[in-house]
Amino acid sequence: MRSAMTWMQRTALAATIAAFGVSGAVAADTKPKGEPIKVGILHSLSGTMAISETTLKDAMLMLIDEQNKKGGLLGRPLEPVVVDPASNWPLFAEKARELISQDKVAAVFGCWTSVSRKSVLPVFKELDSILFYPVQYEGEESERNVFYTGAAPNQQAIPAVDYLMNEGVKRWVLEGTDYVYPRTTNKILEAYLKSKGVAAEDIKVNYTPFGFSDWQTEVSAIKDFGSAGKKTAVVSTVNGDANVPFYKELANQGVSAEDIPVVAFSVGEEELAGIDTSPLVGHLAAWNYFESIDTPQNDDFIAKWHKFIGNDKRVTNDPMEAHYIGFNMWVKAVEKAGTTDPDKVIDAMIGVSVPNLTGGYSTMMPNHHITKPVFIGEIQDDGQFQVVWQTPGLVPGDAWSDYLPESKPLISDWRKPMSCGNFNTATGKCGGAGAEKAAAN
Amino acid sequence: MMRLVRQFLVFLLIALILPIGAYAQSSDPAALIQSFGGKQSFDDTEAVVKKLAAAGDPQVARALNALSKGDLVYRKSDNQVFIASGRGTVDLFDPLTGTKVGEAASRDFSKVRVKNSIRRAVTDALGSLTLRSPDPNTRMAAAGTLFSTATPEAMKTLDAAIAAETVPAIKTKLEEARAAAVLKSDEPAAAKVEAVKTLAGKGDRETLAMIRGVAATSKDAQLKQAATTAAVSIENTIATWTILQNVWYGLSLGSVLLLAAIGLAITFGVMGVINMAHGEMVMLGAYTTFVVQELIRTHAPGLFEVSLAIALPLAFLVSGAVGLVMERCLIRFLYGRPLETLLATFGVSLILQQAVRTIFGPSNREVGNPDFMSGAFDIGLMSVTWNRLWIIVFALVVFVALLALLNKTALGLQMRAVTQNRKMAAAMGIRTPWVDAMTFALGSGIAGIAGVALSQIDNVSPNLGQGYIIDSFMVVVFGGVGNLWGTLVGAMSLGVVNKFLEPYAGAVLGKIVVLVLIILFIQKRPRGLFAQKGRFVDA
Amino acid sequence: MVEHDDMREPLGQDGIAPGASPDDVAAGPSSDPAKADTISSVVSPHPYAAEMRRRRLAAEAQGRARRETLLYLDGVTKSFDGFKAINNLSLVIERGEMRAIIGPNGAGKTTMMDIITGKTRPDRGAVYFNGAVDLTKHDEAAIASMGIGRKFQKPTVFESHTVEDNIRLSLAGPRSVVEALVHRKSTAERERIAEILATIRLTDKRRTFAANLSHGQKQWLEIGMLLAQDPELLLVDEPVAGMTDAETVETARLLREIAATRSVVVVEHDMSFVRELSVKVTCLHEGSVLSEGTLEAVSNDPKVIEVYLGR
Amino acid sequence: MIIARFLGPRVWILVGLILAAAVLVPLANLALPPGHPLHMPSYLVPLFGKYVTYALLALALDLVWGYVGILSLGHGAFFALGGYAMGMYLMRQIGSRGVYGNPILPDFMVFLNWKALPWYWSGFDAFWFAALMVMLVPGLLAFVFGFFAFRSRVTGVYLSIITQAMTYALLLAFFRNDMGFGGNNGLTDFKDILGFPIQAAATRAGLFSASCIALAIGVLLVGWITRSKLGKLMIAVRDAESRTRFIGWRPEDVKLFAFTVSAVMAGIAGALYVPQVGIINPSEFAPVNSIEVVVWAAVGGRGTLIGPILGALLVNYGKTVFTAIAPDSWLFVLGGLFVFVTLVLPRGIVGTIDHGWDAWRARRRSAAKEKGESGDGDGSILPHPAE
Repeated sequence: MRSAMTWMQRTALAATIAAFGVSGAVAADTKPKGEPIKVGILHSLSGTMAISETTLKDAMLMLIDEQNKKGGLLGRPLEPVVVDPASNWPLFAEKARELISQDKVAAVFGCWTSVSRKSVLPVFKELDSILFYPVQYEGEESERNVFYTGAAPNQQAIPAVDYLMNEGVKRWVLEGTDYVYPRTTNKILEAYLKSKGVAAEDIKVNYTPFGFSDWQTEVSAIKDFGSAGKKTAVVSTVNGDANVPFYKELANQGVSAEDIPVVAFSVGEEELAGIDTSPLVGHLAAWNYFESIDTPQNDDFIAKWHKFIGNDKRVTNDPMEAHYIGFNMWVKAVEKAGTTDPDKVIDAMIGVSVPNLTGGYSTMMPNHHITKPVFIGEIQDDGQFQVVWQTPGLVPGDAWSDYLPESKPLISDWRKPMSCGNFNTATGKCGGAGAEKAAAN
Repeated sequence: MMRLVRQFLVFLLIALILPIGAYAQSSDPAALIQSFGGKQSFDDTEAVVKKLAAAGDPQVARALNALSKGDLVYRKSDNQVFIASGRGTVDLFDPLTGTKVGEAASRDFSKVRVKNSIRRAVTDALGSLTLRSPDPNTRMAAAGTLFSTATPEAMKTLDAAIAAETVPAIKTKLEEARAAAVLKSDEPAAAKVEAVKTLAGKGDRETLAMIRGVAATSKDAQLKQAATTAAVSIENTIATWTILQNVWYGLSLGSVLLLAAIGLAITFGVMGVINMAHGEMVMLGAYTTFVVQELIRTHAPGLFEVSLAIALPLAFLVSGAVGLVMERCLIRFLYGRPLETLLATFGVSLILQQAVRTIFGPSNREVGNPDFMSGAFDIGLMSVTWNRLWIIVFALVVFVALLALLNKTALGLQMRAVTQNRKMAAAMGIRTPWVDAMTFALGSGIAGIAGVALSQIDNVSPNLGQGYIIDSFMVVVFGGVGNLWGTLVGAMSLGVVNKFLEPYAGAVLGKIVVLVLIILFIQKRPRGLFAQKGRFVDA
Repeated sequence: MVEHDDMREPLGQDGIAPGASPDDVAAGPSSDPAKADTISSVVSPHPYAAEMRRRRLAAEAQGRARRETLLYLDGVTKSFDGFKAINNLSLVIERGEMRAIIGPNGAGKTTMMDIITGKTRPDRGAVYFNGAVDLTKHDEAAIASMGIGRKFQKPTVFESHTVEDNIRLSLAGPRSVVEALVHRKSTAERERIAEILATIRLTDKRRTFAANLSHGQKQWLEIGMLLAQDPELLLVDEPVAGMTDAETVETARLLREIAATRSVVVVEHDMSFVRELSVKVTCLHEGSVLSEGTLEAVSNDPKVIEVYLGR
Repeated sequence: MIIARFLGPRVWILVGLILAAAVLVPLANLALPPGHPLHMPSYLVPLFGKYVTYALLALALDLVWGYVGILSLGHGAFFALGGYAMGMYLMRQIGSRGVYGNPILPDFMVFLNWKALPWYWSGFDAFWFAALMVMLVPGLLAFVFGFFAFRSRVTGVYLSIITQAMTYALLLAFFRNDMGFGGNNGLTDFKDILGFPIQAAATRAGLFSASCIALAIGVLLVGWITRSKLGKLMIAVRDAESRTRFIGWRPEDVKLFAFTVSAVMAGIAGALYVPQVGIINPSEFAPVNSIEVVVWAAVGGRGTLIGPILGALLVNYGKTVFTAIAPDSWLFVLGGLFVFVTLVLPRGIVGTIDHGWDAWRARRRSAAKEKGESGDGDGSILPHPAE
């Protein structure tokens, strides 16, 4: 009896109704009939992370729009439900709960920072829903309810270091923002470099706070470190906002890519849009996608994006491609399972293979990470990247790094009968959280 | 004596052989340049560069430069190589002679792709090729490059160049490069001691690494001694310059803090309004700069160099106008209730942020540095970047102008009168509401000006202001509310302390220490560094 | 005075040890430091010893003198940013005395009050209460608890509280936070409050919020709050500023009533009010005492006339 | 009962309402079947639980701001410290169920190669110890900070700014991974509390009830304090600090007491908040969060017991709704609300209603009076008391 709703339910549902109204406008011109399938979009539209995440919200709206034009999914229209977690981590959890419990979305595409993902994880596990996480991250995680479409460290950091070693770099500055992604990546890189015979005194690790803007001391320290007569490179895991002042200071202090190249894992087309890149030509970034990559799929994607957003100066970037891959994988898995029921879709996801934008196919692996090519690009003066190197084949994402002692024995396989995100090959047991799930199945 | 003779003989021999060798290897430079054409791997391109360098013809410098800058293109149809400039329709130049050979559509051409290692090869090649260039600056740059790349084989070339060089500064550089080459060679120890002595005068970190290497590996006692002594003296020099460098960085950070805080010193310090939207005033100034540059880019590209000068008054007006509206519509109802002003202005700051996000989008906007704000120059071992220098100068100019405005103009007099005794000022016929509005607009306008400067070193995004608001309050409170000099001294001392802590404690811990110091300092002097004194001051 | 010459008091205690030994109380209030000076300089040949001795004797003499006083200020100096608000001020208030202090603006009246009540520390000089307590060593709360009440120039009462609560908070008693938390109203307290309300003529306003009182009533409430503290000394700063003539008369009566049981220092501009009080008057000028005596004597003092009327 | 006499009927109604919620919400969630019209959906329970802990935080702030006049812009720090203490307990409860299966070390320490648990983590495996720390750590910080600040007579905006500096410094400190609190990611992935699985509906309901009870106790405590003589003294300190000094009180003691009690309350709120939202990380220290708490209290009406609670509930509920229905423009609404409240309702919602009610009563009374007698004595000379 819906007529007898309590005030509480009614007020809580007010949000749904309004969200329905907002998204109804988007879905208005769709042909498919039937009750819409709701897709949650959980990206910050305000606060510090809005700078990166808003684009992803728009990209998702475009993908859903495209899918509806193609006839929707299972003959039903898709309906996006957009919420704003406002760069506030507990709010991410609250909004995730709202999307799943109240809006009954079939899957959620969202999060950017590691902490936002960590914050929503328990919610997705508890309510047994699906999250597609599109950003490169530190690894060391494999959850049944999460699909990681961004790069794991072995799909970004290690190939980048390999490339630089080939270029003759002997001395390394690992410069990062002080949070988990840089910390873990640098731990992995340190172990990797040492395994390749780099001496401890040739590695310098330094961390700065979030949003750091006065880079004079750090850049000058990099210059000093680089003047020891050996070829030096900087591996930057500096986060979002701090990058612009970092690069501006590099340019001003005359650190050129020829002398000390900087390879970044968090700087893409979107971040460079805020900088005059002519002094930065030659600095590097490692990604699984660049806007400049010349393939028909990519051209098509860029054209659609420009049309959708109504501005042909807006760039595309790697996390957008990750959402593109993730969304298409989900669509395919739902079609394969014939339902949006999360449990069935989760099982159907493994092995699904969809074209990526760089001319190949990406496959969802049993550890819920995907296979991707890795590209090293050099910054050009037009704010784009020119690919200077790429991995010969696809690199499968590795949830558990082989270069950290504790995670070395762990593997992840969500197929039955193992169904475990952290199977310990040393003890032969599924450790920790996975145990409960495995027992439940 | 023997050494000299032997050196001479070797020199003679090489002087004879070198040209022959060079000619023996060389093919026609024009043909070599043409081999850049067509799709080829980076390694192929690099090999061509090496060949061109070996050919030793200074004429190829033009083509190499163009290659490094990405201006070297080849025609897709026949792989012929040109230097191109312009977009859309490009002008084509002969890569060897530089004469214009025609125009064409850019889509018919492909860039010769380069990467860092190729650029480096080009730089190295240009180093030896341009050592005899008629342009002193080019020679200077070449000598600089040779210092780090010089091999023992380059010594002869350097000797020749030294002999021919007339400019003393370049000559010194060349001699240093030669000394570096000597240290790498198997010259006798005595020659190396000389080289170490030459290098001791240069005294930078690169030299230090080189000399330390000699000190560590040399078996000759005398050389070891000389190298050790030189290393110590260089270390001392570096230590002194490091201190100076830190002071400079500190002043530079201080000037940024000063710029961010000085508007607040008016609105908060003089008027007592806790303006949480202050950071957003700074942000508006930065966005004004962006809009100005954007208009200039599309309508009058020639004005780019003066874009900041145009943006300054506009930023002042924009932020000032927003401040005026805020004061008239909001703050004037809240005088005497500072904590409620805090809430209301916090609300305004949210609105302004979201407004900017809605209008300009959430991502960073590009604000370019004009040429005079780009690059750096060296004083001794200290590298001074132009943008930081100009920002320090600018911050001081703003400070002095504001001081003059407060102390020398009628408006300043009225402002001080109103803040000291509102009733009395009103009784004297001063229109206090007008003065309030003007004061607030002034403070906001100055924040806008600060935004123009900060757009040169920081992100231009809706979050720009948030990053500065807390620091600004710290500066004003630390310096002493209501005292501009306090703000100046507060900003500069916080900057310097921060920068001295940073190398030891790291950026994060350094900042924490500074905050704790401020807290402790306020316990000691509850009214800040430059407290207003007198018996009328009461809590 | 000479009979005390042989007392070997350590020099370091000079000027500090007020009333250290009870047998000193014998000394009379007539001690004159100047006289001690003359005598001691005759007795002692060595200049340094003489100086020390002179100082010691002077200090002792002062100690004895001060012991009889309620409030004792000697050579007090305080400057703000170079401006001497108080300059070598010396002032003595006897027990049970009521004193009016007059002086033009900037004469240092308020700063003097600040120093007595511990708000401001003097740069130099001695301030003693009850002859024994060095006030410069205590803060406002301690001084208030000792029995010095102060009324501000601008009436300062707790506007969000009722008249009754204003008095209740001021009642003499323990001043600890815990006591206040577990405090329970008692009959004695209620009676005492009623008594004070009667004295300050606010009985029928006891439940009115202080914010709703008239200016004059606030002045009285503030005086009532001082009375509730049961002080030995009341410092009253311009109690009748802004009052009507009738209120002024009433206030004068109130103050005289209070002065019957305790000492009162009134700082005032209003000469008619001072006349109404008819007590000894001290005129301050530029931070020190210009003239002292009856109002008659003071107002006829040529120095005072010059200060007030200008040259 | 002493308390009963002190507290007015309004406080009891408030406490009754809170306790009713503590019983009814879990009942509506657990006892009623999902189809029932009065059923409370599970996802709303932790959401409302979160609001209740915010309400307790706002009440704690109100004790110092509304009653003593200390505007603390750092109360989020006490909240977060309490939360971290609870988070540390919850982390230890994970035991070997972490992803690496390490029985002692939390996951973030394992993959950052920590070899042993830092000393300051010891003891947190026991609930009583964690519960003690929840109160002790914020209380001690507030006591030490307040002791120096109030003794030095740091007041007004200076105090506000240094409390902000305090929380900002803690924010930066907790961001540091070297601190051993999980850096930016903080503490998360909790499994159970006191042996109950943290995600179970019953545990959620229990936590909600616990939050309500804590809030009710908070209301009683604040009610008791503010209606005692000490409470009157607090208001006296707020309105005329120097006057209290000159009648012999030490305002610094009063402030220190209120500040410390308030910090402990904030710590408890934080401790209840963490298991309900499932994460604690340094962003809770962000100065903006502390400012938001001030906003709740201001919107509801400071200096009242109901105001901050109402404010916290309303603003947060509004935030929940608007971030969903107007994700692109809810900041306009929120910002506009702050401006509106300060301009139009400077006393907050409750304060405005109270004020209006008082004014209405006063008008009625004076109207009644005018009918009876010719005038009241305001401003005129009082009759001379008989001698």
